[in-house]
Amino acid sequence: MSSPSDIAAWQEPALTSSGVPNAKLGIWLFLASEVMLFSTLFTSYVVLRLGAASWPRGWVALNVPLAMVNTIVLITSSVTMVLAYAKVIEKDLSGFRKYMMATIGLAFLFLIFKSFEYGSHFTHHEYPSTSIFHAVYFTMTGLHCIHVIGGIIVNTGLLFMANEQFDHPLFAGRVEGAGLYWHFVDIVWIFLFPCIYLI
Amino acid sequence: MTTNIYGWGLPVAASTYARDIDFGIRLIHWAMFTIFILWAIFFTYLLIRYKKRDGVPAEREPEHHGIISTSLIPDIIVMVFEIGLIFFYAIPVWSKVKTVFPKESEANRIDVIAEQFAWNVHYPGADGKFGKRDLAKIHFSNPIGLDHDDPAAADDVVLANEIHMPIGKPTLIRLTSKDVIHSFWVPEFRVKQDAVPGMTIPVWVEPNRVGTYELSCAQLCGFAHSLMRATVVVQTPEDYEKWLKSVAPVAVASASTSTKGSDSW
Amino acid sequence: MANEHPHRVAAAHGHPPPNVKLYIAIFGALIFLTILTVVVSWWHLPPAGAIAVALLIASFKASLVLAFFMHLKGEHKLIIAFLGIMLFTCIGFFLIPLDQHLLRDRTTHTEVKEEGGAPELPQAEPAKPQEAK
Amino acid sequence: MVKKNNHAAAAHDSHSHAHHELTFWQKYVFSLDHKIIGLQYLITSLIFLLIGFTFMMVMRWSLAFPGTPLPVLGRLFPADLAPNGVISGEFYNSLGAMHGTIMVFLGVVPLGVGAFGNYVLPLQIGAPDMAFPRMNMASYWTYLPGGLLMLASFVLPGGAAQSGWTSYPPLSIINPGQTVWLVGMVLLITSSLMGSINFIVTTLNLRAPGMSLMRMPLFVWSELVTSVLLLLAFPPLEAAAIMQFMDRVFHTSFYIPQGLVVLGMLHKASGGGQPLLWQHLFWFLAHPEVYVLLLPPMGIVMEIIANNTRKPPHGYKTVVASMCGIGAMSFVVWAHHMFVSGMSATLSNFFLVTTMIISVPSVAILTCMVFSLKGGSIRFNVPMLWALAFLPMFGIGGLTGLPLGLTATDIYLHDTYYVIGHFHYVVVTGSIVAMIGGVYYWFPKWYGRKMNDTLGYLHFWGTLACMNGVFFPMFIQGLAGQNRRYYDPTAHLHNLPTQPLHVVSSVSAWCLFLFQLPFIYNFFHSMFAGEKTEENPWKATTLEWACPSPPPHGNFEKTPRVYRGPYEYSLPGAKTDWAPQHVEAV
Repeated sequence: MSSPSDIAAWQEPALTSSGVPNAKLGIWLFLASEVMLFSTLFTSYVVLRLGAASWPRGWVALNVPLAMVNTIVLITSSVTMVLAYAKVIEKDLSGFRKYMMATIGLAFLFLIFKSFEYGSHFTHHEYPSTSIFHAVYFTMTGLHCIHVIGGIIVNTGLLFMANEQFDHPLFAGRVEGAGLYWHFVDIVWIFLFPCIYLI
Repeated sequence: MTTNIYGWGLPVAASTYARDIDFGIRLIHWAMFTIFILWAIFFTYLLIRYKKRDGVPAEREPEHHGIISTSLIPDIIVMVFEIGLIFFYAIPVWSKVKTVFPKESEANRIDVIAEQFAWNVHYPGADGKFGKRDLAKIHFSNPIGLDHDDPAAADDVVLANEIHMPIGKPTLIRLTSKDVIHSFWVPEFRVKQDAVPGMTIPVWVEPNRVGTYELSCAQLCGFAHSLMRATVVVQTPEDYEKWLKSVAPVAVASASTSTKGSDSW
Repeated sequence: MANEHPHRVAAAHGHPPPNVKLYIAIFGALIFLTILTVVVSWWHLPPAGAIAVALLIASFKASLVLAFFMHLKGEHKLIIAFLGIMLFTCIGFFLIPLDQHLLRDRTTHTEVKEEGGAPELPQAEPAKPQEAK
Repeated sequence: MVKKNNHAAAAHDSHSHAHHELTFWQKYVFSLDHKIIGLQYLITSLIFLLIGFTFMMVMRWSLAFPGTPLPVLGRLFPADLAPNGVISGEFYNSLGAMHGTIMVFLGVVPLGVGAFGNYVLPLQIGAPDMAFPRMNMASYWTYLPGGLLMLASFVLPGGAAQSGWTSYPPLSIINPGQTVWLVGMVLLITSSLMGSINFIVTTLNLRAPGMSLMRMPLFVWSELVTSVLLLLAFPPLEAAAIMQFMDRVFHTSFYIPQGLVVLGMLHKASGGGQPLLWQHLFWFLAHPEVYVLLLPPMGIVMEIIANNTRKPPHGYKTVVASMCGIGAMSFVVWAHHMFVSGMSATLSNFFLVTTMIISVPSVAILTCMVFSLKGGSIRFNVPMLWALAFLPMFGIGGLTGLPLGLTATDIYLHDTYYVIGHFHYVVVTGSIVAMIGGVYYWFPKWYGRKMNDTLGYLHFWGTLACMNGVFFPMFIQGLAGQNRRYYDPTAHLHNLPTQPLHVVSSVSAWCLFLFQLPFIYNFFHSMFAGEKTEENPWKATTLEWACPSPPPHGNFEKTPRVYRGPYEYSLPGAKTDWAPQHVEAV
C-alpha cells in the first residue's frame, strides 16, 4: 500500500500546500500537545502548592547541586544535538555520528544522575506517597525521564539509520524533527529545575 | 402531602430566593418556546415553499464576501436577550444566593457533614457554639467525631438525615464532606451546593413555608447514591424551639449517650 | 540570525541553515544562566521574589533554546500561528490557580492527628467585597 | 504544479504494481489506506454505539421499573451484579459510567473524526492519502485496544469503572475498577492525538492545486477545527489521568485532601490534594470535547444541505469564522459545568459571560443552515431528511442549554434530568442524527452502491419519533427536580409524580432499538447487493465525487485541479445545475 515513496512525493517541502514539510509540521503539532501536557502538570503544581498548608523549599528536600549538574548535562546534549543537525546539512557523516553519540551519551548520563537522586530518596523512605510535594516531584520528573528515554530511542534509531540513509533527502528533516523534540525535553527541564528545586 | 408539593412542574417554592430562580426558569422557558415556535414556522415555510419543482431552478443569493451576513440578525436578538439575562438576572440572583451571606449573629447556624450515604447535621445547641470535631474520635456512634471534652460540645445536637429549620430566619449552613463529593440539594428551596471533602462551603437558605421537604444527594457518591436522602422540617420558630429542647442532651447525662440518643432519634 | 549565506540550499528545502558559532554562544549563555539561577537561590529570597527571578531566568533560557536551537526565529508563519493558538488556549491554565486562590478561605487544612475543631466560618469577611453590584 | 501532477501520477503507477502483492491482512486489517482505516473506524464505532446503547437499554429497565428483575437478561448477569435479576447500584453505576465513556470516546468521536474524517477528508481536498499513513494505522490500532480494554473491564477483577464518565475523585480513587478505565483512556487519548496531528497536516499540506483554504468544503473546515481542539484539549486530560493513576496505584494524593474518612476508616493517603483540580482539568478537555462531538456533524449537515438545495449555502465565511470562534471560545467556558461544585462564585460570573458568548457562533451556524434552504430547490431524499432533522433537534438542544449556562437557574437544574435531556438532544438527535445522514450520503462513495430508500425512510421516521420519546420527558423530569444517576428514582418523594415518564422514555428507547434493525440490515445488505450507482449519484460538486466509487488506491487517477469554491450549484451559464470543483469549463 502507500509505500514511503508515494508519500515521499508529497513530503517534498516545495510541494506541500503550506510550504512546510509534513514531518516538520507534524512534529511541531506534537510538541504543541506536549506543551499542553506539561502546562497542565505545572498548573496542577501551582494549584496544589497554593492549596497546601506548607510546602518545603526545594533546597531543603532535594539535592540541588546534583540537579544543577544534570541541567548542564541536558543543555550540553541539546547543543550536541543541534551540532549533529549542522553536520547533516554539511553532509559530514562521521561528524554527525560523533555528535549524535555525544547526545545519546549525555542523555544516559542525565538518567544515571537522576537514578542516583531517586535512589537516595528511596533509601530515606521518601516515595511519591510520602507527601504531596513528593507526589509532584516524582510525577513531574518521572514523566520528564520517560521523555528523555523516548529521545534516546529516537536518536539511537537515527544513528543506525544514518548508515544507509544519510543521503536520503528526508534524513535532514528527520534529524531536525528529533532535534526539535530533544530541545523541547530540554526546555521542560529548564522550567522543572527552578520550579521544583529552587523556589 | 406529596401531591401538594410535587408534580410535573417545579415543586412548591419554600425559600425566599426560590421565587427569583423560578422567575428565571419560567422566563427562559417562555422565551425558548416562543423562539422555537417562530423558528419552526419559518423552517416549515421554507421547506414547503422551496420544495423541488420541475423546471424551477434554485435561486442563488447575491454574492457577499464578508463574514458579516444577514444570518447574524438572529444572533443580535439572542445577544441582547442574553446580555439582559446576564446583567439583570443571572449575576444579581447568583450573588444573592451564593456570594452574599447573612450575618452569623442573625442566622440560625448548623453544620452539615455528608458521608456515604448519610447527612449528618450538627446543631450548636443553646450556647450557639459548635463543639470541636476530631477525626480521631470518629466512631459509628459518633459519626462526626464530636469532642465531648470540649465544653462547647456539651449542648450540641447531632442528627442523621434530619434537618430542622425555623421559618422566617436565615439558616447558615457550613457544608463539608467526610469522604467523597456529595451535593446538598433541596428542590423546594431551589438550592444546590456540592459538599467537597477538604473544603468548608457556606450555604444559606431562608425558608418561608412550613412543611416537610426532601434533601437529596445530587452528586454521584457511590453505589447507594440514589438512597442518600434526608428530611428537612421547616417549623414555626415556636415549634422549632420546642423541638430543639426535646432533642437537647440532658446536662447530667454522659455526652456519648446523649449523642447516641439524638442519633437514633 | 538571518545568516542565509552558508546553506542556502538547505533553506530552500525547508531546513533552517545551521550556524555553529551561534550555537556555541547560546550554549555559553545557557550555562551562565543556569549557574546564575542557582546562585540567586542561595540568597533564600522570600517565595514571591524567588519565583519571579527563577521564572524570569527560565523563560529567558527557554526562549534562547526556542529561537536558536529550534530555529523558531524566522520559522514559517504557519508554525508561529499555530503556537499562537496554543498559547491562547493556555489562558485556562491561569484561571485554575486563580480559582484555587479565591477558594483559600474555604480550604480546610486538617491536622490528621488532632483536628483543630470546626474551622471558623470563612465567608464572614470576604462575603462583602465579593458582593456584586 | 505540473511537476506535482507527475509525482502523483508516478506514485499512482507504483501503486498499481504494488497492489497485487498485498495480502488480505495488509489490505483489510493492518491497512495503511485511509479509506480502509476510515471504514474500520466506521464499523467499529457503530458497533460501540450499539453496545453503549444496549447498556442504556438495561439501565432504562432499572429506571422505569426499579426493584423488579430484568426479564430474560437479568438471569444471565452474575449474582453480585444483579441479585435475583435486579440491577444493583454498583452495576447500574458501572453501566452508566461505561455508557458515557463508550458513547463519547468510543462512539461519536471516532465516528465523526476517525470514520468520516479519514474517509472523506483526503478525498475532499484531493489528496492521495493522509500525510502519515502509518500513524493513521497506529491511531486505529490504539483506539481498538483502548475500546476493548474498556469493555473487558466488566470481566476483569474489580469490575468496570463506576464513578460516572466524569470520574470525579475522591470517589473514583476509592471505587474499584477505575484503573482499567484510566489505562483505556490513555490509549484513546493517544489514538486521538495521532489522528488529530494527521488531520491537521493533511488538511494544510496535501491540498490539491487550487484548493485554497477558502475553497475547502465546510466539512473539511469542521474537521480541521475539531482536530485542533483534540490536539490541544486532550493532553490536559492525559495529565489529569496520569495523576489519578498515580493516586490509585502509587497512593499519592493529588486529588485527596487530608483527613478523609471512608466508611468510618481514616484514609491512608498523605492528603493535601485538591478534588476540584480534577474537575477543572477534566472539563478543560470535556468542553472542547462537546464541540468535537458537534462540529464534524455540522460539517456533514452543511454538505448535505448544499447538495440537496442545489445552491451555495448561505454565509460560507460566516460558518468558517463561527467554527473557528467556537473552537477558540471552547477553551474558556469549561467551568460552567462546575457552577455548584464549590468553585469560586466570583469566577463563575466570568464563565457565565464566556458561555453566553459561545452561543453566538453556534446560533450563527444554525441560522446559516436555515437560510441556506431559502431559494433552494429542495430534494427530500434520505440523507437530506436526516440533515433537516438535525436543525430543529439541535435547536432544542441548544436552547435548553441556556438555563443551564446561566448561573442562577443552573443552581436548580444542575445534575438533574434536564441536563441529560439537553446534551442528548445535542449529541444524539443532533450529532448522531447528522452522522447517520452522512452514512446514507457517502455510502455510494464507500461501496459504489446505494442504500435502500424505503428502509431509509422507515429508519428515519421511526428513529426521530423514538428519540424524542426518549429525551423530551427528561426536561419535564428535570424541572420537577429529578436527579441523574439514580438507579432507583422512586427512593425520593419528589420523583414520584414524574415516574410514569420513565416508562415512556424506556419504552421509546426499546422501540428506538427496533428501528435501528432496518438500518443494520440495510447497511450490510446494500454493501453487497444494493443498487449500483454511478460515480456521482447526488450530482455533487466536491472533490470526493471526482474519483470512482469506491476510489482505487491513491484515490485520483490524476491529481485534480480546483477551479472554484466547493458549492457552485446552479451556477449561471453552466450547462448542468452543478459545477464540480475540478471541472474547468462547465
